Amino acid sequence: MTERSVYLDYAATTPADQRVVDAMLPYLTEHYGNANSMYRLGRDASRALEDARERVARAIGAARPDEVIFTSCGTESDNTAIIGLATAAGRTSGHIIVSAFEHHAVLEPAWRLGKQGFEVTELPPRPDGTVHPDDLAAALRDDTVLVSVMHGNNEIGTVQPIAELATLAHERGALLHTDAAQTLGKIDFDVAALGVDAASFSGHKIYAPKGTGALYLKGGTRMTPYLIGGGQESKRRSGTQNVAGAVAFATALELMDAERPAEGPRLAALRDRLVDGLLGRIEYAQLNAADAPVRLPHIANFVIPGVEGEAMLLHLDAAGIAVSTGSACSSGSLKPSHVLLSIGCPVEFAHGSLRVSLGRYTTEADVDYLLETLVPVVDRLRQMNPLYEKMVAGLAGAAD
Amino acid sequence: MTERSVYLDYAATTPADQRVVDAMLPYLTEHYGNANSMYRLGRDASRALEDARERVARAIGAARPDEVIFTSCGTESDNTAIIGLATAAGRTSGHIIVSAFEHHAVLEPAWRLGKQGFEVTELPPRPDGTVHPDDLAAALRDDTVLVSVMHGNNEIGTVQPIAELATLAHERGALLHTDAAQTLGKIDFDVAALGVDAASFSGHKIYAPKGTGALYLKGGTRMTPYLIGGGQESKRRSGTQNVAGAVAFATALELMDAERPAEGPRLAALRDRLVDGLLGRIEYAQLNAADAPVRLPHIANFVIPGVEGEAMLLHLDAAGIAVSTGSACSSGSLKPSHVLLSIGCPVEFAHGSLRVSLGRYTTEADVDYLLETLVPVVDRLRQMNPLYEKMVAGLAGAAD
Amino acid sequence: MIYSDKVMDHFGNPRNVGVIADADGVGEVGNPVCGDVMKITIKVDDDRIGDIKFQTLGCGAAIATSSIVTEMAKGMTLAEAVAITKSQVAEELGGLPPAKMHCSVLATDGLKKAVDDYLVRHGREPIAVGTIAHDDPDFDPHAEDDGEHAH
Amino acid sequence: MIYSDKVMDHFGNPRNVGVIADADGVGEVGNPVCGDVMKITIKVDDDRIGDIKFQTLGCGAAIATSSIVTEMAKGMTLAEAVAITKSQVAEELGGLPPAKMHCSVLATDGLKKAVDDYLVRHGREPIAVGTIAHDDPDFDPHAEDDGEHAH
Ligand SMILES: Cc1ncc(COP(=O)(O)O)c(C=O)c1O
Ligand SMILES: Cc1ncc(COP(=O)(O)O)c(C=O)c1O
Repeated sequence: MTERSVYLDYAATTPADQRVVDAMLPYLTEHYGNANSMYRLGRDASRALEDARERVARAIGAARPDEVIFTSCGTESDNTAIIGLATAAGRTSGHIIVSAFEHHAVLEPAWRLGKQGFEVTELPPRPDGTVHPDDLAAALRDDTVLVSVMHGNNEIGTVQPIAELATLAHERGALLHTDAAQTLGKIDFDVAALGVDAASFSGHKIYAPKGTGALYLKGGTRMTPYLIGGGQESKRRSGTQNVAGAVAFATALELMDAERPAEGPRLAALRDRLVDGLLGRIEYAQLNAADAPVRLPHIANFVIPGVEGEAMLLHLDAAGIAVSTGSACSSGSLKPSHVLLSIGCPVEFAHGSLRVSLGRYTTEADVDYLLETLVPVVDRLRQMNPLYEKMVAGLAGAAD
Repeated sequence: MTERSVYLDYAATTPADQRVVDAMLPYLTEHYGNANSMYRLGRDASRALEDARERVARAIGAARPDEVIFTSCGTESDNTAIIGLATAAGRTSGHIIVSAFEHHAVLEPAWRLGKQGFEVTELPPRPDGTVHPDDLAAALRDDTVLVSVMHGNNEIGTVQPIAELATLAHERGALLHTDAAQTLGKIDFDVAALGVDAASFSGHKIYAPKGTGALYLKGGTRMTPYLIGGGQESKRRSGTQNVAGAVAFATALELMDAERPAEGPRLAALRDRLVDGLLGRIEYAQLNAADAPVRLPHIANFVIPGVEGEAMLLHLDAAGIAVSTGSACSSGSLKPSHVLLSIGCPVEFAHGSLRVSLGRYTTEADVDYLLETLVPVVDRLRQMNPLYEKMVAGLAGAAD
Repeated sequence: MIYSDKVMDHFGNPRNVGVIADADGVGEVGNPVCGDVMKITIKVDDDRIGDIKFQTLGCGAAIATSSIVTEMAKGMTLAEAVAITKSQVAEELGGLPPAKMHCSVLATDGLKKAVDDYLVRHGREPIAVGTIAHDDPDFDPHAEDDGEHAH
Repeated sequence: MIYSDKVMDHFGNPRNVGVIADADGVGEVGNPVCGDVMKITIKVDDDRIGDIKFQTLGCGAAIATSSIVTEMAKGMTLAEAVAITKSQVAEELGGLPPAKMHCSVLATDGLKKAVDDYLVRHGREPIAVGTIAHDDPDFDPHAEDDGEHAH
C-alpha cells in the first residue's frame, strides 16, 4: 500500500549493524579455525575469542574475562543461569524467586524446576512496573537459593533496582541473576555496581546477529552447565565456539557504549515526543507503568482502550509501520500479556496494548508518521467495536 | 617458519563457503525481522526461515518441514535429543543405550541422565570401529527407551549400520537417535532410509558458520524441549530464530549435496593416496579401524607408535599443516581418546594418533606436502623417545 | 504466523460493517476479557437473510471471519445460515493459521444468535440453540492456541 | 591452549637432547601409558652437574620443560639441582597453560632420579627420595587436567 517503511520494534530485534558485520566476516571464511585446536588457525581463533571475551568483560565491568560465557541467545543464557544456578553442586530442591513479569526464557525454566522439587515464588511487581525491594525482602526465605529479576522489562521498559535487590538476596544467602537482554548497551550496565551473580545478554537486541548471546557468571559461582559435551568455555558451555558471533557481540556492545552518551538522550527525547503525541491525540490512551521511577529510553507501552492489539498492528503494518502488541511477540496468540496483567492492567485493556520501541535508525519523522497513521486506525477500529460506546461511558464514569 | 598453509582438519571445522555467506548476509542487515512478528519484516523473516526448513527437510528426506528444528550447534541438538527424548512425557527413569564412542555431546547428557534415575549402557563398538547390530540386540531391554548411535564417527570415520540398528531398537519399542554431525552432506543421508527418530546436525562441519545446527525429529515423536521460553520452533526450541543461520545451513547443505557426486570420489581418492603414502613411508604406522565395512571419504586416523600426538601436531603446525591428534580436539589434555580406546587401541598408541580430515579445498599437493613433512617429524620425535628402541623390539617380537 | 491474502482483504476492507438500526435479529457473542466481541444485526425477508451487518472487536482473523460470514449468509435461508460451520468459514478465507481457527467460531456463533433472536422475537422455536459454542460456560476460545510468547 | 614463545623455542629447538654414553647417573620417569616418559643422563664433576642430556616422549610442554631443566641444572650442585621446583621450571619458560602444569613435574622428577642414581652408585645417601612425585603409586600426572573433549 505504501513504500514507506518504519521500524519501531527494536525491542523485538535489531538489524545487525554493518560495522558489526564487517568485524565478524573475516572469522567466517578466513580465520575460521576451531578455537580449541592447537595449530595456528586454532590459536588465531582462540585469540579472537579471548579478545572478544575481554572486551565484553571490560564493557560490563566484570572482574575477569572468564566471567563471560558466550552462548547462542538470551534464552540459552537465561535457561543456563536459572537451571544451572538452582541445581549447582547437585542441588535438587530449594526456594527460587522470580519476578512475575520475567521473560518466558526465565519463567519456563523456573516452572520446570517447580515441577522437579524446587519451590517457586512469582513475585509481582508494583503497579509502577517495578519490583519493590520490600516485596523481595518479604519473599526471601532461609532456603531461597536464587532470585531472578530482570533488569529492564522488555514490554514496558521499566528498570528494576537490581543493586538493592542483589543486596537483599545476598543478605539471605541467595544468588541474584538478572536478565539484562533489554538493558545491555542501552543504559549503564555494570555487574560490579549492580552486584549481581549472573546476568543474561542477547546479541540481536544490540545490533549483533541473531544466534549470539552471553552470560556473565561471577568468578567462584558454582553452576551446573546446561549445554554439555566437549567442555568448551571452560566447561561451562559446550559446543564449538561461534568465534565470529563472539566478535560480533563484543563489537556491537562497544558501539552501543561508545554511542550511548549521544544516543540515550536522543532516544529518550524521541520517546517523550511519542508519548506526548500519542496521549494528546488518542482519547483514553494511557502509558503503561507511567509512574515507574526509572525507564528505558527506547520503549513505550500504551493501552488504547476499545481497540484490539493485533488489528491495530495489522493496519499499521499496511502503512509500513512495524510495532508490537500485547505479549509483544505472542503475535500468534490472543492471550493477554502476563507483563501487563502483572502490573494490574485490566485484561480487556491488555488486549489493546501497543509497544513502540525505538533504535539507532529511528527519526523524528518516523515517530510523527506513526502518530499520524495511528489516529485514523484507532478511530476506525473503535467504530467497529460493538461495545465502544458502553466502554466510553464506563471510562467517563470511572473518571468522575 | 613457512608461508605454506595446509588445512587438514575439516572434521574439526570448516570455513564458511563464500556462497553460503552471500546467501545469509541479507538476513543480517536487511531482512532482519523477528520471524515471530506479524508485520511485513517479520513475515519475510518467517518465510525465509520456513523456506530454509523446507530445503533442509527435502535434503534429508524428512516427511514434513516441521520435522526440522533449527538449533545453535551440534551439541545443542545432541543434548536436546538425548535429554528431551529420554524425559519425554515426564519420564524420569528407564534404560538408555549409547555407543561408547559417541561424541561427548551425547555421552555427557547420557551420563547426566544416569545420575538422575536412568540406567545407561555404553555399548562398545567392535575393533573394526563399528557398532554391531548383534551387540545392540543383546543390549536392548524391555525398558530401553532410547538408543543413540552416531552415524559417522568423528575421529576414525567409520559409518554405523544405522538402518539395522533402528529396526532393532524399534522392535523393542525404543527410539533411535543418531548424531550425524560428521555424515550430513558427506555421504547419503536420508532419515526415511535410515529409519531414525531423531538426528543431530552441525552447520560448521558443512561450510556453514559456527553457531548453526539442526535437529531432525520424526513427526509425532514426543520430546521435552531443552531450550525453553518464547516457544519458537513450534515450542520445540525457544530463542529468537537465527534466520540468517538457518538460510546458511540450508544453503550449505544443498551445496554439499549438489557437489557430492564429484566431491565424494575425489576425497576418497585423496584419502587413499594419504593412507597408502603414510603407511608406506612411516614404519609401524597403522590405520585405525582399517577393517571397517564403511568409512567416510574424508577422514583417516592413524597410530604412529613411538610418537606423542601433540608434539607431532606442533611440528606439523610449524610447517603450516593443521591436523588433529588423540581425542581430536582434546588438545589441552593428555587423556587418550575414548574413541580409540573403545576400539581396542592400546593406550600407549592412542597417545600417538593422527587424524587427517580432508575437505573442499584439499588438493593432492596438500596431501603430498603432509607426507613429506611428516616423515622427518616422526623420525626426529622417535629419536627423542627414550623407549623407542625397546618399543620397536616389542613390535618386531609381536609381529613374529 | 501469516494470514492468507483473502483474510487480509476482508480485514482491510471488511464488508457489511455497521449496525442495522431497525434490525429483526441481533446476536452478540464474546466479551472484551477474551479479547473478542462480535455483534451481528440482520433483516429477515421471507425466512431469508435480507440485510446483515456486523461490528467486531478482535484480531485480524476475528474481523475477517466476521466479514466473510456476513457475505456468506446474505440471501441464505435461516436454516442455511445457522448451518454454516467454522471450517466452511475458514475455507472460504483460504485457510486460517492454526492458532486462529477458534476465531471462526465467533462469527458463526454471532450469526446463530442473531437468527435465534429473530425466531424467538417472532414466537418461534430457536434452531441454533445447543450448537452455540459460546453458550457453553466452559468454552475457552483460546484452548487451541498454540502461540509463542514475548520477545 | 597457547604456549609461550619460550616454550615453543625449547620445543622446536630442544637443548641437550641425547644420551650420555658413560653417564654417572640416569633418571627415567613416566611411562608410555600416561603419554610421557623422560630419561636424563648426567655427568657429575665435584658434586656439580657437568654434562646433562635428555630424551623425552611427550607433549610440547613435556619436551620444553625437559629441555629447560637441563639448561637450568647444568653447572648446579647436586643439592641445587634437586631443589628445582616445577613452578621454577614453568616460570623459566614464561608460564605454562594450566592444563600443562603437571608436565614440569616430569622434568624435575627425572633430574632428581638421575641425581639420586649417581649418589646411590657412589654409596651415598640419596637426597631427592621422598620428593619425587612419580614415586607415589597414586600419582596421577593428569589430575589437574582441565582440557576439553573431542570435536
Ligand atoms: C528480556 C528478554 N529476555 C530474553 C529474551 C530472549 O532472547 P533471545 O531471543 O536472544 O533468546 C528476550 C528477547 O527475546 C528478552 O527481551
Ligand atoms: C560427531 C559430532 N557430534 C557433535 C559435535 C558437536 O558439534 P558442535 O561443535 O556444532 O556443537 C561434533 C563436532 O564438534 C561432532 O563431530
